[in-house]
Amino acid sequence: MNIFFLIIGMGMCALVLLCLYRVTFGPNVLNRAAGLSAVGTKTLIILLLMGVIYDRVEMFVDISMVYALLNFLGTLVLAKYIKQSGEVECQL
Amino acid sequence: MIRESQDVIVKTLARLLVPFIVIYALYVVMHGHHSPGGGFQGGVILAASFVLLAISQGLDKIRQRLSEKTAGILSSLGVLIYAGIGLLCLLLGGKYLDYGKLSKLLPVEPAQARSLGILGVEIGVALAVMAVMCLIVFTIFSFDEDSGGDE
Amino acid sequence: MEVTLLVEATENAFRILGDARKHAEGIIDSALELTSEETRHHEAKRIQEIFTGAQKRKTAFQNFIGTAVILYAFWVLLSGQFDAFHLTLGAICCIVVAYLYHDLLFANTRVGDMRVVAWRFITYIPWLMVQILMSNLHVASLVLRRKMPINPQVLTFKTKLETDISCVALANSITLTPGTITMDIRDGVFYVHALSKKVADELQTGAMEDRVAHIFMEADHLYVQDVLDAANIYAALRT
Amino acid sequence: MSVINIIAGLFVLAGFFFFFTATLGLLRLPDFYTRLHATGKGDTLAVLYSLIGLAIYHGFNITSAKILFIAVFMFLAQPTATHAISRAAFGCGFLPWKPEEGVEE
Repeated sequence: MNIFFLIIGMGMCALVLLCLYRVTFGPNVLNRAAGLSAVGTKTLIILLLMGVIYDRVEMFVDISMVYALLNFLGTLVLAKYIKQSGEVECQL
Repeated sequence: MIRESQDVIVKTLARLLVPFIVIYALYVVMHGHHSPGGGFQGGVILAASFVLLAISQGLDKIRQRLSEKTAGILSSLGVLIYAGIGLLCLLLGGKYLDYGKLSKLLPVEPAQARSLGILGVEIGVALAVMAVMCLIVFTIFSFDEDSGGDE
Repeated sequence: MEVTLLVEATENAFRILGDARKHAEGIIDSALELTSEETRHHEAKRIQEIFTGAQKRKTAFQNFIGTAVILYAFWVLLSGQFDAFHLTLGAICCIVVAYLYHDLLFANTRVGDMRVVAWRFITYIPWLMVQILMSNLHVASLVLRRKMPINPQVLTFKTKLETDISCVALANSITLTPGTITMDIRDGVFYVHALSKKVADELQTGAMEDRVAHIFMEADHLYVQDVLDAANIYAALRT
Repeated sequence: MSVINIIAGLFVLAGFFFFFTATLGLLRLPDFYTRLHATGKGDTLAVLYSLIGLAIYHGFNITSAKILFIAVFMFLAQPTATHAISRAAFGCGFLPWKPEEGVEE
């Protein structure tokens, strides 16, 4: 079962790399924010999978809860900043 | 300056989530000796709850809950708790932060006194970290106090 | 001659029958209108009573107690250690936090019977799950195709929901159902981004709005329910 | 390899599949709002499935209750975050993409 979770975790890391394409080359800051949010949710699952593989779930579940909270908060703050500053560079 | 959000969804979600976040932060502080976390992490999560309140309800309402003066006092109080426990151990004949010596004051075993001492130190650290983080965040959020935003 | 007389007589008879039927339908219509009006008035008064009673009963102290109990349950779930020391620590923390934040968790609750709302919300969850699964299959089928048949458009509709919490439930349900995300709510007007014309038309029939209004016991759902009942009776009478 | 493990594995696999489609949507769809369609729905369901699978795998205890609590939190937070970003974009006057040929309305 550990091998299965390891493979899923590696696939998830590949998906994070694919999301990083959108974060890096996204046409504007909004696309980058969406990509960052997606990376955050995937990292949450990767943390829990690491916990299962190392057999320390009760430790990693706290970390992933904090990660979920901070990901949500970061997205909200970014959205608020974009809304208040009111500048988006190019229309695409 | 961060104003009150006009968005119903963010406001309601923040209102519902903030008490649970604070309880989670206190859990992280109190269970520092057998889970990841401790004073610093718990303080940061406490400050995160204040940030969530600030972006949903505006900076003015947060200043009613936690003014900058109170934050300054709390940060000093946290450092005072930390240093006070250390000095208490020093006065009781041990080294600085040698919690085992606290069993002379408290009616418990030295091992349990050590755990209690760590708990007190972590509460102090959490208070100081929360207050300083809140001060930094409030300073950043109120950078253009006079010019009006669009919300 | 007799044949024409006979035809005339039968035509007269049919016309009289049709008039009588129209008359009967008119009477039934007015009766239905009256009863629905009366029941609506009655229900509105009852709900008003419940609201005022709830407002009276829900003092700050009750908010404090409710917040403390919920937070203590959450603490026990988090802590997982049932010795006296940790339970006492949790009680102290919960009381302090509930004292500081007693106005957050139960702000402007105007719905009366919380048990009914909770039960209806729980029965709403499986339907929402099926909707999310369908929306994901929609996105998957869209993405895995070579040429994506999308025609995005922005649609607006005015909502009849009044409380914040039902607006939030409706907005998040819209975001999670296939092909639509909520972009903005300004003064009760929803701005929704839809992926295709079909989804937009589906949303504008307002079925989901009625569902959410039914969950949170908004006043308007009684009207909708009345119309539905009357339609059933009407169909039964017509045939 | 018991039945519980197989069920948990299927849930995690389904979560991985929906993560995959969400990421593909994030890369392939033409504009910002349609990309939000992919991430907002896909990540919610994928996180839900993965967490349910991990909770089933871990068995019935307090840790899996915490995992389910993360699932509830994400279920509330992910649509809200999606809405917040799209609201910021809409407030800035960021127009949705239209296909070239069919310009009705």
